[in-house]
Amino acid sequence: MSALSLRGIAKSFAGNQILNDVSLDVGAGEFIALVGPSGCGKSTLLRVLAGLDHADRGEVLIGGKDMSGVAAADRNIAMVFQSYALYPHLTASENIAVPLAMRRLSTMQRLPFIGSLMPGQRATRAAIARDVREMATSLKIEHLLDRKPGQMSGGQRQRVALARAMVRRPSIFLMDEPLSNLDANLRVHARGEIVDLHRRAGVPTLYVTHDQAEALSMADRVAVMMGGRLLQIASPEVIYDDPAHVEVARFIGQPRINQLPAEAEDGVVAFGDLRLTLENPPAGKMPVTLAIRPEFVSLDRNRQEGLAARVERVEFLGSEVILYCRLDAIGETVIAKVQPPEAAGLAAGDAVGLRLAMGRTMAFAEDGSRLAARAEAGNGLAAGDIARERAHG
Amino acid sequence: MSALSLRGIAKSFAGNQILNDVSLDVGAGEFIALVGPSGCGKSTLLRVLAGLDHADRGEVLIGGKDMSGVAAADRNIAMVFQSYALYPHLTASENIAVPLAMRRLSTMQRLPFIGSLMPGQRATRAAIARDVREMATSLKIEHLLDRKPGQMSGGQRQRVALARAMVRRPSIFLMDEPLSNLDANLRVHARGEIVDLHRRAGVPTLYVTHDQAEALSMADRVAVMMGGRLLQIASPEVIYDDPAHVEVARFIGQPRINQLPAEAEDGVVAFGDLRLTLENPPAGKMPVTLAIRPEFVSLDRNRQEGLAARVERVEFLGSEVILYCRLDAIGETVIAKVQPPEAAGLAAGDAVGLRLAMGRTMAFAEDGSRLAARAEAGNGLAAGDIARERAHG
Amino acid sequence: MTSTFSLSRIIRLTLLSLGAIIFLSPYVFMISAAGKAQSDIFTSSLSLIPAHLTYAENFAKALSRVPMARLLWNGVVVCGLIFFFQVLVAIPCAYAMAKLRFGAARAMMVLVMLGLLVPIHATALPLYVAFDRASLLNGYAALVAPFTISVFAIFMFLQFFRAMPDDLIHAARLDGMSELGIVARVIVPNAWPAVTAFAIFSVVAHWNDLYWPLVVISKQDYATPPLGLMYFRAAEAGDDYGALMAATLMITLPLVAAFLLAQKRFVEGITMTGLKG
Amino acid sequence: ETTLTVHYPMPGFFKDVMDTISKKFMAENPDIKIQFASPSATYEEGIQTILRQAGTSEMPDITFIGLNRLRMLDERDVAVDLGPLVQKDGNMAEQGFSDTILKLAQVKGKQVGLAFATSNSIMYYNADLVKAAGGNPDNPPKTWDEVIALGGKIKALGNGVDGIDFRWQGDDWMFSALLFGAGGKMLSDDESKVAFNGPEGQKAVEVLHRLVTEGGMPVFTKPAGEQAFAAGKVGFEFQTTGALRNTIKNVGNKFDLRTAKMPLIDPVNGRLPTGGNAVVILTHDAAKQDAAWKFAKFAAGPYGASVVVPGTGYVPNNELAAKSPEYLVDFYKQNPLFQAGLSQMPVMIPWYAFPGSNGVKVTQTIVDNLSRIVDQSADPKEALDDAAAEVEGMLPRS
Amino acid sequence: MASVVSMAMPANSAVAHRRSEAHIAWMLVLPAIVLLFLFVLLPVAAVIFLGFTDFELGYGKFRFVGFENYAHLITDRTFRKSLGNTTLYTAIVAPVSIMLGLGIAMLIESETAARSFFRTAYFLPVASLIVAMATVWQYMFHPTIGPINALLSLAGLPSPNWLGSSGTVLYSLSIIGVWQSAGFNMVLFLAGLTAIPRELYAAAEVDGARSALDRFLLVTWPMLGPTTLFVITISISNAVKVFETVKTLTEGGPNKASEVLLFTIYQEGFVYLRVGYASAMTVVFLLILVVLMFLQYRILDRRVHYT
Ligand SMILES: Nc1ncnc2c1ncn2[C@@H]1O[C@H](COP(=O)(O)OP(=O)(O)OP(=O)(O)O)[C@@H](O)[C@H]1O
Ligand SMILES: Nc1ncnc2c1ncn2[C@@H]1O[C@H](COP(=O)(O)OP(=O)(O)OP(=O)(O)O)[C@@H](O)[C@H]1O
Ligand SMILES: [Mg+2]
Ligand SMILES: [Mg+2]
Repeated sequence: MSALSLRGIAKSFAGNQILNDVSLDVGAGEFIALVGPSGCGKSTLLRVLAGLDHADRGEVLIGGKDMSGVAAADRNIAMVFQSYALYPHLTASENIAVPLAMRRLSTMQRLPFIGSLMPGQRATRAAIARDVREMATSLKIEHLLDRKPGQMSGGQRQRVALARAMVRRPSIFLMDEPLSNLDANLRVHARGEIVDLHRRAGVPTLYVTHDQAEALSMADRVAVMMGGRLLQIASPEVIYDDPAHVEVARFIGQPRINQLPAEAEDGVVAFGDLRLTLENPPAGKMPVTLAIRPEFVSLDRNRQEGLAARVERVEFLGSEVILYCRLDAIGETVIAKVQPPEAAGLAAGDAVGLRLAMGRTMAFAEDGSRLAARAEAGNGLAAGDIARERAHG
Repeated sequence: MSALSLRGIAKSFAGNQILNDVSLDVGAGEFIALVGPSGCGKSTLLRVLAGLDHADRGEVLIGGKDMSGVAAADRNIAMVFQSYALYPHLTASENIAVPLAMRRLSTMQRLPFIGSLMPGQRATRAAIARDVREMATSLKIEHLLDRKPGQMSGGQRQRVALARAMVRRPSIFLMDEPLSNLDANLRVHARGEIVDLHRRAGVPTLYVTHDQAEALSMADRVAVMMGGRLLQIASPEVIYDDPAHVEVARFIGQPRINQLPAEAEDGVVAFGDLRLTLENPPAGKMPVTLAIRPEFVSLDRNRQEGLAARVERVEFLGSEVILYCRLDAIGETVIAKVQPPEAAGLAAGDAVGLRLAMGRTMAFAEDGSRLAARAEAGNGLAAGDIARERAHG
Repeated sequence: MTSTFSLSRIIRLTLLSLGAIIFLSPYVFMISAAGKAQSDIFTSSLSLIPAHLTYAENFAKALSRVPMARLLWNGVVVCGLIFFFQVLVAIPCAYAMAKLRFGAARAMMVLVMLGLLVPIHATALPLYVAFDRASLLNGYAALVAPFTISVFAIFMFLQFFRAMPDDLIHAARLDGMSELGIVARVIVPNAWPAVTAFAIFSVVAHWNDLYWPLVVISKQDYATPPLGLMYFRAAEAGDDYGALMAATLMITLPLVAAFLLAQKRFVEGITMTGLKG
Repeated sequence: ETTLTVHYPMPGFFKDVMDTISKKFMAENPDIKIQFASPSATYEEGIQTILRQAGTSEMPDITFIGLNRLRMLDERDVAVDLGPLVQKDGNMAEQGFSDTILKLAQVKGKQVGLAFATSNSIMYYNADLVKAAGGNPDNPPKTWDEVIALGGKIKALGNGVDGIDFRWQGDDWMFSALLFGAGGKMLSDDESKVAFNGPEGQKAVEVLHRLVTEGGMPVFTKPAGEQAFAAGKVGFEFQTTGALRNTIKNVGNKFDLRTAKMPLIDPVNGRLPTGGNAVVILTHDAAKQDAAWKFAKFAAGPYGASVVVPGTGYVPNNELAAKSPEYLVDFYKQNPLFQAGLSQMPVMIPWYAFPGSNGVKVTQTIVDNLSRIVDQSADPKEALDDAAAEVEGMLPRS
Repeated sequence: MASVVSMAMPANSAVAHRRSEAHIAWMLVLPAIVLLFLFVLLPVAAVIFLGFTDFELGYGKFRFVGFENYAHLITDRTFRKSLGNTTLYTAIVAPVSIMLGLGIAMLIESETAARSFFRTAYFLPVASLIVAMATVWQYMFHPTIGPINALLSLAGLPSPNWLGSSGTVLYSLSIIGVWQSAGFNMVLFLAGLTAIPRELYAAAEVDGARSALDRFLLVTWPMLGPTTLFVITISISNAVKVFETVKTLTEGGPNKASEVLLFTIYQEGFVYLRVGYASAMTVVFLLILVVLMFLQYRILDRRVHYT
């Protein structure tokens, strides 16, 4: 039985279909990253799941139980809001303590004055304070505990919001871009904390992010959403290496995957000196899109081999260099990701040769669906596959 | 004359020193990325610069003119707020049009009812609408122009905020994490738009980001801020390859730079089979920190060469794999960034050998400052420098 | 911006001060009259400073003619009870109308608007008869009960709650708060300026209400402060102005003190900086 | 022991009086206890309160009702008919309640109450201004012509001084004073026709008109007139003797305050309406009624009068009070200002109350039309005819 | 486990969800509804009922007269006059006190010094017992010894007979009305102003909103929308309900120049004691107000932005 099931969720705002028949099963202890372009409906989906918004159609099941009619407060869900949604009138520590107080203290004990007279509340409060401090320490905000949201920086607020969600053990974690305002180190650190917590507590988690590194590195499975539909749900490796849809391929991977228009004739695609044979090919001509990730494009600076191209822009990223090259033949831009030394001295306007790793080239049909294809041994292969080879060497 | 100068800016909130003697010169047409850990004072600095907050001490000069006493509205600055700060009652297009209307329409023309009777306002309004639409198109929000902020997703709001700043030609652009809520593709796209605009208009820009790729790829110079101080301001290459301070080295680069405690004796640092000679060394012993970026750590899977270590965690990032390895000898964790094939089949617990590229190993003194050092030819060098060699090969 | 005197600040201060003088001028005469002997009040020449200081006499008269302590105490009890119930009833109602979706919301709105328009003068008679039947006249119950529902409060809170971001409420729901808990812990603290403003209005209105107490109270024991003022009025022959003003001062001062305490709340206005948008 | 709940209006005026009387009464009648209900600010509010409380447990046992509202009370059958009690008592006249005095609180022959505090309208004047204008303060004007002439002179003194203030606002009492003073009547004897627009009425409004046009009377609101007079800015003021004590206090020694009889348009047949109130018994409980009757007689009796008169300015409503040395003789000797009202007692007749459910509204109609005369937006005849026509329509159609 | 299988599901879950929300909402509004019913609706129903009778205070009995009272109303000169006066009074007091309240609130907000003094000064009229203050105003407005006219004549201006003349009395009452309610509105606006995020002002400044007017039009005014709507509604309803000042100062005079609706109703019901007729008047009064308010609400509520 899956810990969380979504069945055919649909929702529209003022006539715009925002969620379109979304179904998803999350296993116990599974960590799912939900990615998709801005405005595709990720936050909306989380809100429906949490019971904060009503779907027009469809069902939400948690632990197998239908949640319709169950109030948000009773679903035992913890959520980090994209907008933080901190209580402006409470300090950081009070903000973080709220979900604990709500669960561990009785209604009487929570009352302002009478509460402090109730038996047991001191001990509980002390325990809560301990947990809050611990959580704050692990997210490095212990020095902010007495500040109100208005006195914190963006990243600090975000961490408080994260702490508020993580401090308790819900039946499901929903996190909506919880780290978007953090710098890289903090983000890696917080990511570690989230993964740790997930390991320890095994709470199923739905994690919205626009950071692919996050999605790919943290998740058991990645769900790619577009225009209100789930396009593919699979392990990070499959999503990256074996996307089922051209949109998925395009969306995942930084820099973006290269797409080249080509044509299949009787199941064979020829592009430059590349050759791909489609399985179950239709007869006759058929337009296809070839796609290859920038790291599988390699450079021949002497332009002896590969596709002739001209460098358009060089982007230095520290550990690597991104080259934007325009193919002389068809005018398409191809991106190559190379090691800094390989690109040393290259400037816009330089002529280069590009080699595509044949085994890494995918073919997609016009409707975006993936076409199973086999790389054929041929001229291009040996030359194009250098990147793979080098890597193995 | 620099377009923007900050001289000794200091500011504290309730006794906490947030900005500490910040001085910075931005040249005409320069693009400066401001990076630093969450809460280090970046947003505060922008606010002071924009005239929205008052520094306790120090001067802001724009175009050589002292700005003290000049109201924010008169500084002709465009700013993207970290919290978006969209006008909730205005549609996206109205939000974007505000700065244009404020400048192109006279006070009379802007008045609610009377304004529409004023001569010339129709033509101006049409021109504004055109500019707004153009801007919206370039940020891919043209379909949202009639929505109010409350009806938009986080990333959509952020783009509207960005459009509002970019739609006019100010004397300075201030952008506070303008892309943090965008997915990778959009972000790259928006980044391109910003860079384009910057090229065309040549407006000096101060760009706060926590995304190093952004900082390194977009900026002419990167300013690294920590604890309210500017630690280093230099070109991206220098910041990455030649950091002046261990904090800078630690902050920049993903995954984080490896730091190893070592000791210099009479100017010579020995670590494993590495050997660094410090220039101008003090006599006697002195603790130093060695630092090397993960991409310059390479792997020997047979554990024949390099430092003996054990894999702790394997992180798959699509185009590369991050390995967290614990050194057998001193228990420190060293991170290596390798190509996926190199790491194929590796799992936590496996024993490996790590080789550090000698020429890429930096030394820092105890107070964090950089120590000039020379890699010495020796045993370690040839073995350790394999990464560089391979790259050049 | 800075604390120096810029031109706009001078204009601002001048405007405010002028306005304040105009608004306060009746009080100047009131305070002056409270210290005047009866024969000094109406004279052909304007003199603010009493020729013979008779504050002591006037205040003594005000205190001796009516049981001032009793009146003030009744005022406190009645206003306190009224405010307590009003808030208790109005806030959850306004919250539901502003933030929850339910069929009757529109109908409620109609009711509220209607309630806003009905003056107590119009319904006093039926209410009086009902209270008489229930033998509730002459008691705190009669003074308090009709005002336990304040449509003004509902309407006012409604406007403020609507401006409260939904995400805040969502967060509270997920944190496990019941709807009442949300009202008490999230809505009210963040609508503090509105609650304070309402508190001021409610207390002021009922402290000064003369009409309804006059209808339901015929025993001194439950008289509220304004009822006390009647003892200085004699329509036929002209009022005893000095004592009237002294008594007015005495029953107004507690309100001013309360306002001075409450208005600090306005200074510490809460802004929605916990959110992004 | 019997406890009586007593309600009274205008506490600013009557509280001390009531306290004194009830104390003395309780001392004399230890078996009766007097307690006071919350008083009402005005006569109107008083009668509202009573009518609202009529029949409920809140209803007081005794109240004090404005003389012109007795009819209203009677029509609603709220008050206890005192006739039988008067009968039983037998010797009312000996106790100072002459027939004339009893009549003041009768409605169509029925004894609704006992007049408690009665007043008539007198002339107050500022001797200093009169002197300044060339008049003789010791020989005040006796006819309206003289008043108007002197008023005009005072007005001519300038410096913001006005000649006359005639209290025409609020109700028809002062108009009655002019009308009755001219020997007129409000309605025909069978109460079916308006009579106030006859020649007497026309004379009355003519006087009012001349007060404004010749006598230097501005358009004052009621309190404004009193205040201006107290401030020494008005020469003559015409209003109830009931305001005398307060006027004395308000004037202090700013100027030389005097009082005199109010001129009558027809010195022979002229009469003056009686203002003030009457004590009315409401309780129907027999035991209480006895006690209440005792209290009513006590309050309206010579002792009551001797308390009311000095404290207010009302004229005694009991013949014993003014004549008996035990009570007020000395007081009048020492306080000549109070004598004007006393000297008019012979011409006092009941204040006329209009019949029917529009009774009170009629008085408002008259006042509204008077105001047109005072602010000169209509000429006197026209206003009077309008008033008459309107009132005609409000009379009950029998 | 992965299933992207789409299934068409019945829409009942959404319905159930909505129902539970409505259930909670009902619980929250229930006390208010009960009390509204008891203390507003029932009495109003009683008033409507009385409007069809000839009930007079003090008479035990009454009889039904159908629409007679209403027929009479149509020809009632006083009622028409007071309708006109009330309209004029409201047309002056509501807008002036709203604008004054807003102006004062904003001036105080942008001022740093003596805030609490100013707030108190402007609020004081709200806190004072109007019956007592009316006597002070009566003196202030006194045509001959009043300080206002003294000042005017010092300045060489004519001295109006404020409360005494039928031409000025309504304006004089309006001045008192404004004086009384500006502070009330100010407090509401102050509360509204605190709820505006400061960030928006920052954005406005950066966007070039140079003058205070620009910032006002761009941020303050729209963000105050809900408050303003509230203040407008309250101001109108309070102005229409003016009573105390008229009762204590002018009694509707001179010659009905200050006759206002509530005073007329009071006069009919409690002074003339004709409760039936007064009730009919009340019903008409309420009907007019209800129609007016809903028109206003319909028009304004659309333009107001929430959140
Ligand atoms: N109003 C305030 N009162 C007190 N402290 C404040 C206030 N505003 C900001 N701070 C503190 O000042 C420091 C700097 O804040 P700032 O917003 O400039 O950080 P930042 O560098 O922009 O961080 P981030 O990347 O998280 O946005 C933070 O530690 C914050 O907590
Ligand atoms: N209240 C609303 N009314 C109308 N449209 C809305 C409303 N709320 C959201 N939308 C639209 O629904 C779509 C989905 O919004 P959602 O917030 O779920 O996007 P998202 O995937 O979270 O995007 P992001 O990554 O930018 O946060 C967007 O196109 C948005 O404009
Ligand atoms: Mg979102
Ligand atoms: Mg920031």
